[in-house]
Amino acid sequence: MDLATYVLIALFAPLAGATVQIFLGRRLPRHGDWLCVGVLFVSFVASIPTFNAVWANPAFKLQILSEWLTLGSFGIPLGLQVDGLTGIMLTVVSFIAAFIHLYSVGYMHGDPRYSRYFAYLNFFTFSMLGLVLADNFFLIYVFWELVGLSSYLLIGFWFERPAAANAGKKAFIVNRVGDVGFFVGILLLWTQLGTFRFEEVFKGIAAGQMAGPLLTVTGLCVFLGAVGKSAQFPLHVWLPDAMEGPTPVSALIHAATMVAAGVYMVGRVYPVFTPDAFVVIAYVAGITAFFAGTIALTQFDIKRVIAYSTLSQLGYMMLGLATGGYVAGLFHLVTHAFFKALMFLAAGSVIHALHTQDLREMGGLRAKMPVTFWTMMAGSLALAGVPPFSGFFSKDAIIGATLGFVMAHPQHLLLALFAVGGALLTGLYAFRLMFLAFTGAPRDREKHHHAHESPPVMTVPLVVLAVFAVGAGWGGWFERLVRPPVELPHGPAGAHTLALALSLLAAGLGILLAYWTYVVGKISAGRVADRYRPVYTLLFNKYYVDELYAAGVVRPFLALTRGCAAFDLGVIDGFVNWCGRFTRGVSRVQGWIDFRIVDGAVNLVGNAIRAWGAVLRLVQTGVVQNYILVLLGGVLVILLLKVL
Amino acid sequence: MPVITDNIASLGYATPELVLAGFFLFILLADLVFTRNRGQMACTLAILGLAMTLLVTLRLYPAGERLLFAKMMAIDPFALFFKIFFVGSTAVIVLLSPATAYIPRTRQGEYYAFLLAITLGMSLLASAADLVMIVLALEMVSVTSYLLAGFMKEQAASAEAALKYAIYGAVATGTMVYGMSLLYGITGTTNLYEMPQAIARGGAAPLALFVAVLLVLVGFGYKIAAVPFHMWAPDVYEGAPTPVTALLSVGPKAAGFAVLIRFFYAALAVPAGPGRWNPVADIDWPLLVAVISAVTMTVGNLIAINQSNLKRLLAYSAIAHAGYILMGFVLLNGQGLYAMLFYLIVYAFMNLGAFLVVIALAGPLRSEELKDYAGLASRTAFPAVAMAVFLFSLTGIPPLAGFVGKFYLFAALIEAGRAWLWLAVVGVLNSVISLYYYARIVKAMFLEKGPSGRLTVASAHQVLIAALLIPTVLLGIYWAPVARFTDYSLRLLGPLAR
Amino acid sequence: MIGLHHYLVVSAVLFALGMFAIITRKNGVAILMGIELVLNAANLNFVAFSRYVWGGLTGQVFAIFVIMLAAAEAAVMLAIVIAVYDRFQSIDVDRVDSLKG
Amino acid sequence: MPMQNVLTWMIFAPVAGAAVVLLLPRGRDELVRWISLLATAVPLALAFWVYANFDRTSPGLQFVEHYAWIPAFNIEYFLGLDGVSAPMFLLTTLIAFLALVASWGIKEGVKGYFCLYLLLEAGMLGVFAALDFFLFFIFWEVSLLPMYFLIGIWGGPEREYAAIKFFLYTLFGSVLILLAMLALYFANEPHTFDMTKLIAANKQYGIAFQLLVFIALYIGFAIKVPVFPFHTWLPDAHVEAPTPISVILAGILLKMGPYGMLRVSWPMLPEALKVYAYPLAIFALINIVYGALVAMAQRDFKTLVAYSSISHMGFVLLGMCAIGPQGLSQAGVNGAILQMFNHGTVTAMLFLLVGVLYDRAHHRVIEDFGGLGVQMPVYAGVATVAFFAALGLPGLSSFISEALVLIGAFPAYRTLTIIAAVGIIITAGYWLWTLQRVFLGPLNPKYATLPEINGRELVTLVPLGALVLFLGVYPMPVLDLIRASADQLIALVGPLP
Repeated sequence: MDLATYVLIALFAPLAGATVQIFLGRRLPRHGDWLCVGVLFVSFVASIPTFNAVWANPAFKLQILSEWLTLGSFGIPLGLQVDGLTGIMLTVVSFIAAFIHLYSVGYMHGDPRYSRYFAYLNFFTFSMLGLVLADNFFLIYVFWELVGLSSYLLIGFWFERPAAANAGKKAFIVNRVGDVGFFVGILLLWTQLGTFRFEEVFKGIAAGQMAGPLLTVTGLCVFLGAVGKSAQFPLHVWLPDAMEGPTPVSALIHAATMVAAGVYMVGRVYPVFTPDAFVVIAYVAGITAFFAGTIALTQFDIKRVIAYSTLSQLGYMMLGLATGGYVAGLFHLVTHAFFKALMFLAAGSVIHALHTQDLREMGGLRAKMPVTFWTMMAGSLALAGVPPFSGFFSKDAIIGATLGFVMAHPQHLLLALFAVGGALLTGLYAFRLMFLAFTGAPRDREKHHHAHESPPVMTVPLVVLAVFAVGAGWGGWFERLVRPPVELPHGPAGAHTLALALSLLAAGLGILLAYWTYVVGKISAGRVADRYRPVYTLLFNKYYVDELYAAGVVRPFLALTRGCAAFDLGVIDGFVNWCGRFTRGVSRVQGWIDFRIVDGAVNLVGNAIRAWGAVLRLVQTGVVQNYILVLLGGVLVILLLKVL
Repeated sequence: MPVITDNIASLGYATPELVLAGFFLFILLADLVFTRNRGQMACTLAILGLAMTLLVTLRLYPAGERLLFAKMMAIDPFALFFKIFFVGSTAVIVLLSPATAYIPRTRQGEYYAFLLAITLGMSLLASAADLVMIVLALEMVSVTSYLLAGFMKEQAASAEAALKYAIYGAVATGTMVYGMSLLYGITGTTNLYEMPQAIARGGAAPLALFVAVLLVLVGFGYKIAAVPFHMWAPDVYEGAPTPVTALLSVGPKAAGFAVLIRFFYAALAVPAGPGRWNPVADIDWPLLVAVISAVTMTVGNLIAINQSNLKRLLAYSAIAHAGYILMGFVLLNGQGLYAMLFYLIVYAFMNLGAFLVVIALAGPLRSEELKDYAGLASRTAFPAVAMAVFLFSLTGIPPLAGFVGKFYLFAALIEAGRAWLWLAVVGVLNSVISLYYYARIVKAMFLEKGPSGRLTVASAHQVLIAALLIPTVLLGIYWAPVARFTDYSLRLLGPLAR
Repeated sequence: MIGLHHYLVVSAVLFALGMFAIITRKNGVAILMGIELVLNAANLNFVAFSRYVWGGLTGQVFAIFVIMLAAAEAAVMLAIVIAVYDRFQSIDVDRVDSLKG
Repeated sequence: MPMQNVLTWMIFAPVAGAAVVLLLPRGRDELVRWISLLATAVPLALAFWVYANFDRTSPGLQFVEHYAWIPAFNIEYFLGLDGVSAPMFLLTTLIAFLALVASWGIKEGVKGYFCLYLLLEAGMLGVFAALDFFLFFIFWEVSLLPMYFLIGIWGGPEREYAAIKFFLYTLFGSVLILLAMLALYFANEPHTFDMTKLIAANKQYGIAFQLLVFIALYIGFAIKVPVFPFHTWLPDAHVEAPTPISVILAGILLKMGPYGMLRVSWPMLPEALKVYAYPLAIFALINIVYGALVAMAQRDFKTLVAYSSISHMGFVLLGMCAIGPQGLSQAGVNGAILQMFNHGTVTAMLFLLVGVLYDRAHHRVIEDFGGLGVQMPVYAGVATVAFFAALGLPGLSSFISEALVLIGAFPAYRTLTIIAAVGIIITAGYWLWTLQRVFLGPLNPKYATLPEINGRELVTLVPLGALVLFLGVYPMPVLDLIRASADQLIALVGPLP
């Protein structure tokens, strides 16, 4: 089998699984979970040859081209491509997804829609793999939307809960907002360059066929798509709500599929963005990185804390990409995928054991769930960026890129503050979570008493992922495979050393603060919160962004729709109804005609016409002499008209 | 056009009138002589008479175009067209009458005799080529109509209808005769075919001529029930026995159109090339008639909307249709005339059909009110379906005959160019308005719930309804033969190549 | 010298009077008389035109036909008036107005 | 069966069925249903043959039948298919068949219903096949009358009002078309109703003439689409009509409007189109956004679907206006025709779904449902497919047509297209909201006993769903039919200034 076949197997195995599962799942033994997990491992295995090929030759490029539809000179291509970046993503996504599937076997055990769940999960993976492999804008958009659909289905998987149903809907619609931007961006590119294919678009831009403000706007449109999918400020609101989905789904969304799509896409179409566009992106990313971190400090839902940490890390990735750290940003995407999947699965393990997500009801779980504790600890260290865990390498590179960028453009100093401040916050909230959940005395004895370590089907994935969370940063393999598609400016020489120092310092400080507060108790979290009550409230309520949307967008919009409906009924439909009523009113004064809508078939024009007819009836008095008068009058009128 | 001055020779070309007159007298006499089954016999005789009339009319076709009786009458395909038309519509009335209860048993002989008499009058009117002949024929139609309208003299409504009809008709006729006297004064002739030259020669004051023409128009307008000469129609239609109403809404109306066309196109227009005319002496009578047409259809339709009595509703609908037909009249070309004649044919089928349903249901339903038609479709399906078809045809919805008729009218207007576009627009808007009241009847029959209990319609009526229904549908799908016949019938003044 | 114009004026006055009678009189028979006036106005015109302008017999013949016709019409109308009287106990035309609208 | 007259067979098979049904004695309801099913199955079967034998490379007319009809007026019996009409013609046979299956539940006046239904099918098929303008108009109107009765007799509580409103509105449109048709007829020498000749002569009409005739035609067709502000008949008609008739109405009848524009207005009056293109695009945009906004505020499930139709039809119009110089018109026009087809399938599904629910719960108030996903999982699954197709999800049919329309329209109307794209968000909003209110959340205990969708209902839905899925993944089987003729149409109209 040649490589293309492997790629196609890797892509379509999950789709096949999903298709079989949706129709036959309930009739299969064990409701088909083995099938779905199996196809994912097939997919993963099939992706290994690709990885090998890329590994052997980093400049490797494979294209599978076809036409989806052709209409004369217009056509939409259907193409897949494999290069270093896709090679990594393909492997990583299928790998992580495979273990999340495996983990789900334990986690979702006994759910009434167990088979449906696996179908969705398969489909989600398929969508993401397709997105990774797409070689043109149109196709990437298609899979982009399919990813959105899968997330909708899975976030709202427990749709009996209104919160879950709402969260699914919210995710889809917020993403749609971004998608429209993406689509408009694609349209602009198509209009200017006449092609959807990445390669040709890049060539065109390199040749200067599209440049200046138009390209900047186009780039920002495209980026808007990533803002939605990768939950950047201000379209980040769906991601925390998405925690309503089953925890493995959260892991999948946060680690390998959904949110990664945006970052991946920005990396994929990197040449589309102008330096001006990157400045905007950098600020959006910086804001996201920092503020999401602040919110994470105040949350008590274990999954929400991790969710906000994801937001923050996504900000880092974007920040890296935007400030010239192309490799750094994407590298963080990969390392983050490992440790975030790990953290979610570990959190899921905790939730599975305690049946609560509230940190305030946890504590002292370290002894009861050692595997979970140690693996999660590995994840947290990676998240905080402590060497030699994987997160350290990627995050350090991002901060380095940012500092380099800031040194070259000192007016953007704020970005550096965001980056370093965010690193400090990361350490703080990551270990706040760890300490609250696993150390100290159990705050809910009842729950603690029933807690136990999860079954192997759940812990094995934890361990596997932990290995990668620890080691994925070693060896510089990523730099070897991924090369920037454009020439990037090199930051000042000192930036990297400075970044190393600053990031280590920030992470250490953050962890230390957490230790003092939650283990030693030197700082009372409650007291701090009281002292800065307004700030705390602001953070606790996530800067009121949701409320702002509700008041500023959703409610006015619903009012608009109601207004339109009323307009439709009242004005357009009622236009001649009004004429009718008017005429009817006149007639009623004369007290002559019963305008009751005798037959119910009153119609717009009808009323008016009826009314006029009724008036004309009055002339028909029944007295023949009047008729003759009309006759003579008619003759006279005609005569007068003739003479005049 | 060849003229036959010799009266005896002329008689050979007036055979339809002779046959009708003969049977008219025969029925009266037979009614006096025989005592048993007089009604049945009179009906049979009337049918026989009409059949013979039809036969002799058809035999006149080879005669081509001639003027008879010293230019008093014209015999041409145009006249023959109308004679066939009148025979046909009267035949429908004769056939439907026996199964109804309108006509008192003892007076059926008179009734059928009068039906033949009115047919005779209409036939003469279609042939009339001289003002004297027009007046006489018109009066024959009118006086017979008065009598038929008041035939159920025991009923107040019928008597009232007759009185109003008579007074209104007499006034209209009087006005017309006065107008004719002026016309005679201006032209010095009473013959239609001599008038154009006389007018051209005379150099009469245009206003005087206009007044004369206008007064004559009163008489014709009354016959076709065009606004503002229409006001007798609703009352008479409502009060008269329904079979008579049916006849009045078709026969005399068509006769009015026949004389209107012949009068204006022979006397007040001069040919300007094949199938085209110009008005003589610059009297702008096309515009006058166009305005009358627009007002007629609009007023008819608007008032019809509020009617609750079916006969009255159909009366107003008939007024509106006169307006439609007049649209073809104003164009001064063969297309317009062609459309008028074609429309008259389909109008006869659908309007007689609609009245026939009303008549057929008047017996079992004991009502001619719209409200009593509620839920009719479930009580007796066939008449209801047929009624719906007739009404939709009257609206002008394809693939029914009424659409083709309207299509020809609008086509003629559009072809004439932008000058008459406004009239076409008025026409189509009126079609839409008319749907409103026609659909009301359909709605009552099909969509509303009414009393239960099946109704039985006389089988004679069922057959007759079917006989009218088939052409109403068929002519909407394939009308080429009728189109050819109509085309041929346009020869009223020498060959009128379209 | 009495000329055409005199006849025409008289005829026009007759016509107007006839119409006036038709419109104002309530009695059906009186209306009938008004109609006779209108017809006779026309007759006068025919005869006058024939005599003063065109010669020949056409006008006179027309007038004779109209007279005959007026007689027939009068006969029928009187019959109808009687029938109406039977039903309405009146020959006032403005009371015969059950059909309207 | 001689195949050179295949179109006639297809159009008149339902008429024959109607005649047979009419002649059956009273009380044989089951027989009536089966005969009607047969009468709609014949065109469907022949449709497969037509589809297989359609020459995809030829832009010209195929399966042509050309006979004199009324020679005096140059009226001909002229049928034929090309890429513009073929998709709708074939879809009509399918939808008519499925809606007939959905009509099985009609219990009252069975004979009349099926008779009218078959006539309606004949009328619709005729509209899409007729190439003589007169014949086209006849069929156009033939499809009107049965609709009036089908809504008026078998409809909901306000049926009489809805029926007459529908009738008056569309008749008003028809008479304008009639006038325009006559104007075109007389503008040619020799006078002709032959559409191919009318199109070939499109250069000879004066601009004033074109502008006037175009408006008359546009209003006539726009009422059928319906285009804002002529749309108010649609919600009433849809809500009151029985389910299968709503399906026909939305699936086929609405498409007659844009089809008429593509068949008549566009190629015959290209100069006028160039003048009006921008305003028309604005109307299309209003349809998209306004329809979506009003749909969002609806409480009645069926009204919501009805307004969504208005919104989706806006895309058809927008694509049709995208006839432009940029070479993208191919995307726009193909997209518009494809959207006609796709909306036909999707909206048919939606109305069938509403009908399924209405048959069980006897109301359609969206808020009153909830949690039906638990109670009726299969139904919910099918509904989800339909909803996502309606909101333009990739992989389902509507996406590709709407995307083509947007791609095609973008170069010509940049701002409008962006706003239209924003409309897609609203569309997603109301569909997901409806999905949530009906299927998600806790199960309303009132409906804990609703039976799952049954086999007959699935028979009507599954073929459509399969089509939606298949064309979403691979639209070429339909685009193949369209594209040659679309190219020709674009060439005929020529570039916009």
